[in-house]
Amino acid sequence: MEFSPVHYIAVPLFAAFLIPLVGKVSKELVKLIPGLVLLYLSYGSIMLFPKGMENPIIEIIAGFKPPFGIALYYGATAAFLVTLVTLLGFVIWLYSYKFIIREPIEKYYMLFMLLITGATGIMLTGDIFNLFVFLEITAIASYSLTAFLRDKDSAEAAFKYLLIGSFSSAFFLLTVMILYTYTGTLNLADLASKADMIPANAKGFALLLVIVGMGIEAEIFPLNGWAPDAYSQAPSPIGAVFAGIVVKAAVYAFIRIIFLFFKTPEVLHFIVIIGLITLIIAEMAALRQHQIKRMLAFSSLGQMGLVILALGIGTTESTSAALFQMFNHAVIKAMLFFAAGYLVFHSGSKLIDSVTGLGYDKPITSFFFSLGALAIIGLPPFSGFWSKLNVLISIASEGEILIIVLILAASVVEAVYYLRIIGKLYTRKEIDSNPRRTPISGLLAMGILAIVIIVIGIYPDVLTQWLQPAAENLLNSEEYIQTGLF
Amino acid sequence: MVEIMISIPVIFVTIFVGAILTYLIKLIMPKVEAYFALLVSAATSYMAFALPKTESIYKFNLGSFNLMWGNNEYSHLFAMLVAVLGFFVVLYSMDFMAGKVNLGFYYFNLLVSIGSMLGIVYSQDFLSLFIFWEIMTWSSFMLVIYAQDEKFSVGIKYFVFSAIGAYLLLTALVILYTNSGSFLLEDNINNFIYLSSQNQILVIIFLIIGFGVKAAMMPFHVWAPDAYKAAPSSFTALFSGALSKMGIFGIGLVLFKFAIQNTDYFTYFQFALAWLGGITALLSTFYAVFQTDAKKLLAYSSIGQLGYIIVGLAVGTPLSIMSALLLTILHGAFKAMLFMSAGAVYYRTGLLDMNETRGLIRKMPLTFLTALMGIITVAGVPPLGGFVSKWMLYEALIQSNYYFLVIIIFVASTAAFLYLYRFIFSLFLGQEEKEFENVKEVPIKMIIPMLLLAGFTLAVGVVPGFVLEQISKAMGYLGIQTPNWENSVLFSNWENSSVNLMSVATSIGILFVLGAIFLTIKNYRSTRYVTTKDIHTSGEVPTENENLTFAVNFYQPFERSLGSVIKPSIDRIFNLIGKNIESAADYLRYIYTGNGQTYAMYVILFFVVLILFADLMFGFKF
Amino acid sequence: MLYYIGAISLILIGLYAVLVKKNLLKIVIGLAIVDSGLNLLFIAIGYVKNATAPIFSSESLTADKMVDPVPQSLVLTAIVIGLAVTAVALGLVIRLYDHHKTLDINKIRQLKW
Amino acid sequence: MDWMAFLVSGLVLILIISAVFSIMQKDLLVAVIGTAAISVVLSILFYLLQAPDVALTEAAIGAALSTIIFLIAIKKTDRFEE
Amino acid sequence: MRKAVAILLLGIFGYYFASIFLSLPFGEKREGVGKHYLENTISETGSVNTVTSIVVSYRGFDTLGEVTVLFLASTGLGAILFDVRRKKRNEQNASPIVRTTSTVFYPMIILLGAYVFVHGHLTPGGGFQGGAIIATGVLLMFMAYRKFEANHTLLSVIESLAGLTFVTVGLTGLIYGGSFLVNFLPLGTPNDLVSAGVIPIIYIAVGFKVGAELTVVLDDMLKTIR
Repeated sequence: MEFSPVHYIAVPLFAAFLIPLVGKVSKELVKLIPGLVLLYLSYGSIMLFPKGMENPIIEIIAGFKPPFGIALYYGATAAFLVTLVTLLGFVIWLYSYKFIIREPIEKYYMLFMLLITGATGIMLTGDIFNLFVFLEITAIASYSLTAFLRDKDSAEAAFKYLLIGSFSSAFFLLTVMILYTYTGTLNLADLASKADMIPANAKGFALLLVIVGMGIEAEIFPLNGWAPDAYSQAPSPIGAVFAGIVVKAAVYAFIRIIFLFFKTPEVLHFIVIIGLITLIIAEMAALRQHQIKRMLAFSSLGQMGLVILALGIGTTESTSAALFQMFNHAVIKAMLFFAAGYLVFHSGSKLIDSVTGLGYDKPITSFFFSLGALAIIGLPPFSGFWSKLNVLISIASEGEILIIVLILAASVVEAVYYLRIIGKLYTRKEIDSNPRRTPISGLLAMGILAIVIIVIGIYPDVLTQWLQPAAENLLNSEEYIQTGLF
Repeated sequence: MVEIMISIPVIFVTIFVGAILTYLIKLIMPKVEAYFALLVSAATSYMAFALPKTESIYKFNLGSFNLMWGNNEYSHLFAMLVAVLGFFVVLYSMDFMAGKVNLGFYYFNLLVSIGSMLGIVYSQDFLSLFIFWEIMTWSSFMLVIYAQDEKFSVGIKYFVFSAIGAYLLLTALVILYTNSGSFLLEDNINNFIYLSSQNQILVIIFLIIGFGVKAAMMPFHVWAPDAYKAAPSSFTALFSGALSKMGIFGIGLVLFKFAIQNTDYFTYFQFALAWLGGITALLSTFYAVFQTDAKKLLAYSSIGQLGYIIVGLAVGTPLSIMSALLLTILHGAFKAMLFMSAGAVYYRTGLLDMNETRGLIRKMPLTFLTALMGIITVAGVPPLGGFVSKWMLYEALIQSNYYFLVIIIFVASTAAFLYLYRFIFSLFLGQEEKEFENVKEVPIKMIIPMLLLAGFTLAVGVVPGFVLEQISKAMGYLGIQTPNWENSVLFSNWENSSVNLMSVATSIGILFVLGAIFLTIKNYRSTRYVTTKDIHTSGEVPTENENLTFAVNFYQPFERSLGSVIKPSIDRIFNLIGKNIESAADYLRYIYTGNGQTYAMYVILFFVVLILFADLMFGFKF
Repeated sequence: MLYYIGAISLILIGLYAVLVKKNLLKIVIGLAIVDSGLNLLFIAIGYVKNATAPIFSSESLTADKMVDPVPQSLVLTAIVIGLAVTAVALGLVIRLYDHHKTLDINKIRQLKW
Repeated sequence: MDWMAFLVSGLVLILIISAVFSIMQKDLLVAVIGTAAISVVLSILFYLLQAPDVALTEAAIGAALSTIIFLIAIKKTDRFEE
Repeated sequence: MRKAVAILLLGIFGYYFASIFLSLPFGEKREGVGKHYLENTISETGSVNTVTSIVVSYRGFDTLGEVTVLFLASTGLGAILFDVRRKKRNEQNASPIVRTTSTVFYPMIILLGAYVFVHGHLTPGGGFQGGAIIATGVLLMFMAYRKFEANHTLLSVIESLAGLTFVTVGLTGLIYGGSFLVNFLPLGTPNDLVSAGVIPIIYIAVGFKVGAELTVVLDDMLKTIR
């Protein structure tokens, strides 16, 4: 059986259904299965990736040609993101291996796996209602995982997430309704080719519904109230999944829909502005956080604002820069969540102040955190620098100097709160040496990410060669329609 | 064979890989890492010296950008400074840092910062310059926070200013890139005129501020005193001596490669920058006078000297530039000496507060000698190098009709005596104290760099030619015609006469020596050695170890008269801005009320606003 | 037309409950009502006058006299998803009550700012 | 107006009334009964709209199961809204 | 205050919302993929119930997702309520009337549910409806007998096996039919019980799965404290 895109969804689902059965036999096996699945998918990704980069692969489900059946669209952008997701998913699994020690472990791994499946499905699917279903899978898995820990705050965060997430799904369902009503189809490519059939006011309304509905998942400014709570209360590996995988999928779906149906200068301007506002407000809010993971959450919102901004510029350069930024954010923020997870675990408190002096007691974890912090601010020679530079150049070539200045002002704020933590980490303070150690699997996960950050930081061409086709694929709606419909 | 070996990539590999290895060696074999670091820095310094100045160009592509590294005369001048100081600082650190914790971290960052400074000067394109610039920033930041305990704002302040500077730099670079489509210096220089006039000005201002932050130019100097104080003294020597010079390097480049092309505004830039430099020099001198901490005092002094350099560059006549570059090199040497001697005192006594230290002259004579030569250089007294550069600067200023600036500079450099005297007095002179009885001279590995640097300043004073030669070549790269000079003779344009610096120096020097002899003879008679019981203290008999020479409130009258003018300082303004931003952030945070229902309301509110906007502005027709 | 009015009213009433009611269960009820409204709206859109259900239970029925089956199948999915979300929401409500001993959403805001 | 339209308008009226009732009612138990009524009415409406599949689903899931889990939730928490 | 703002916002929202949908002609035939489904359902899938053929065949992938959503709900609820539950119910049994009625109706309801999902491709109804009906039946027993315990192991095995069946059918289709979830069995005669290829298999699996999952959901919630 040759590897095809549907494996991304079928195999993890199979494994997820299998886990309860296996759980009756051995708990250790339960822990291993997700790793094996993700390893298989990573292997498959690497096999499939070059093909997807060249030509989009359309996989038909159930043997009915689109627009009648559902098809998966594995284009260059999806290839890029899905590969990122599976590889990152594997690293996150590695980290979870020793981190999640709380029962019900098998439920954790089922939910984790379904969460990744849902996110992958969002990226792959070529059908708008199927997209809705995958959004729901992702959302419900997220709610459950947010409330996974014992404390009351996690339940609160999950409820807020659910409340706002329900708005998102309701709005998105309404969008599907409007689009279906006027075009009579659900396939994205077919829809895009028939977009002119929709009357202007219905189309405008649908656009607003998409902006709000998907904007909730993509965490744009006034809609992201749930995000800091969910990120900070979920277990650390899940925080990494949210920042690295779920929001990427949401932003991809958001931008794909916007580019397919509503790509007009006004809309793009609006996206730039909303991205900028998100960036600035999130960074400002992060400045005064007292909890380390909550701060990371706000920083994540800011980074996604930057991504959305760059996507809104709408040129090939800016789009590839945005994809680069997505990649970096996924890797770096995952690393920060990993390191923060153990910092919180070692210090026994979520507060930033409590990490004081941990740099000497837990040097390796602190080192990884510092590395991540320097990378996410965009300091060379780490990977974050290149994406930020590319974003800035792409904005400058549009002549928007003011936006650059604002982005960089936000970056200064970002630098302040990250370096405040580094400063605290390496401040001398008498603390009792803590017998807890970061386990090997956690260090291995962080080490892999650190190597990625440094290698790409020193030699970005490893990655940049793939960005160009991915960006073109995202921008080129014509090609999407043609290939999507055969 | 050796010629092939020595190329810029090899230098970088040596130092950066060496830095990582040092860190690893520390983990495996403690105590060896210092020797290894010394070896790495020695190799690097040697290669930097031996690097051919023109042919060694290395081109490559990275992330779809063309980059280029290369050496030229201008780079070479700064590379020398970095290489020499870097080596000395590592040597000095071996004993100074011995026994401290986390030495792997220290040497790693030290070597990385040396490497990145070399990277900055060897960069022939803005991108790698910026990359090395940022590496330098974070590695030095790591060293600033290395020694701090429970005091956080120091490092943050340094980094915030660096970040502001760096991001202004980045903005400028990005604008330049979109204009020329390349990051190469050469392309950007050639294409600069195609930039719109408004953007030209923007770019120049951004670049100058960006570089100026590192050079502690007013009003962006406020990070410097704290950061210099917080860093270990060994690193402060490099920090003040070489790292801040990177800003000068950049400003020189910007002024004479870019700004000069904008003929309409160049004079304004010059004028503004010259005044900025002058004010920097004057104010920081006053601040320095009020410091009680030796390192802070030196930090302000450093800012002041950088002010002179900026003035020199800004005035832009060949003579002034030459003086500026000479001062750059000299300042690197003497400020490193001074910080090292302050560090030496700290090494032995654990004190840097000038109210507490005194009378170390007999205990630490060589350190005293270094410090003395350092302050003589700062003050610009012959026969040491400071005199030469000051002389040139005055002459250049007068020639360019900056009379008022001359007065300011003169006042500043006179006032410099005040704090320098205080520095040397409170550390080394005065009554010996019991608590310092066991203080010894510092180990040889710390003395050697100090004395070598002192020797260098002397050499510059006597035969400035060997430095001026390299400087004039560097000026050639900047496209500036060099003034006439011979080994120790400077041909002045001033009424076409030539000034033999040697003779001037000798005459002033003789004057000083005579004066000193006179004073000694005069005081010899009136000097009498007294016991402690001999002093009239209102009838009380002082105990033996009571201190009778006071360095507390050294310049109180002065402070009283000027303090009120200077106290509402720039520092406070920045603090105010920072506070306001933080409190704004605090208010902004309240958007996230924590009530899920409110968030739901935001969603609907946002939707309604959008819908109204869409209807009223566009009528749903996008 | 009446169906549309009914559906839109349900959606608005549900949203009102979500936005204004303090009780967590009321909010969940509101969400359920919104879902119901959406489902009704979608089915109503798919309706064709004088057509039959899309089941070929006898030979006399023809394809051109049937209502659109697509909204029905989508709504089928949506109802099930709605149930799943409601179940998770109620689970969370039970847990919140267990922790806070209250259902007032204004009192459950530990995470803020 | 034929009887069909009359029936539909009556049902829609019931729908709206029970929705308003269920969100206004302080006793959550009664409110849930209100939502069950909504589901039942919806189910009838679906049937009238020629969607027997959906009607069956709504009846089984909306009217029965969903109501039951609401009831369980109420039993586990507070019955009355403060 | 909040009320006024909410009413204002919802008023504006409702105005635009209504203006979009009320302008939509009601009961009008629209072009679209629905027509294709109606015309080809029997020839392509063998199911006379077009809704079923769409749900299971044309858009079978959605249904897989839907099943996953329910699976997630039961799993998620288990995770969310993991600490809250733990207490055995120790209340009294219901009245004898309820008990007797429940005992009588329980097998009938289960049977009804099974009928509904087995005939999913012929009549209205299918796996979801049938599963829900089964869960309702089990609930009846929960209410009647306080000691009635759902066998969790059995339920989760059913859940898993049913899910695995669904995915395995899909993967078999991928191997033999060239695409995931393809209908690789003969379609048979329309309106026969054994017809429509894999649709009954999938719907039976879905029925079992949904029944088991909803029972787990109910059980999880019932077992919590109080």
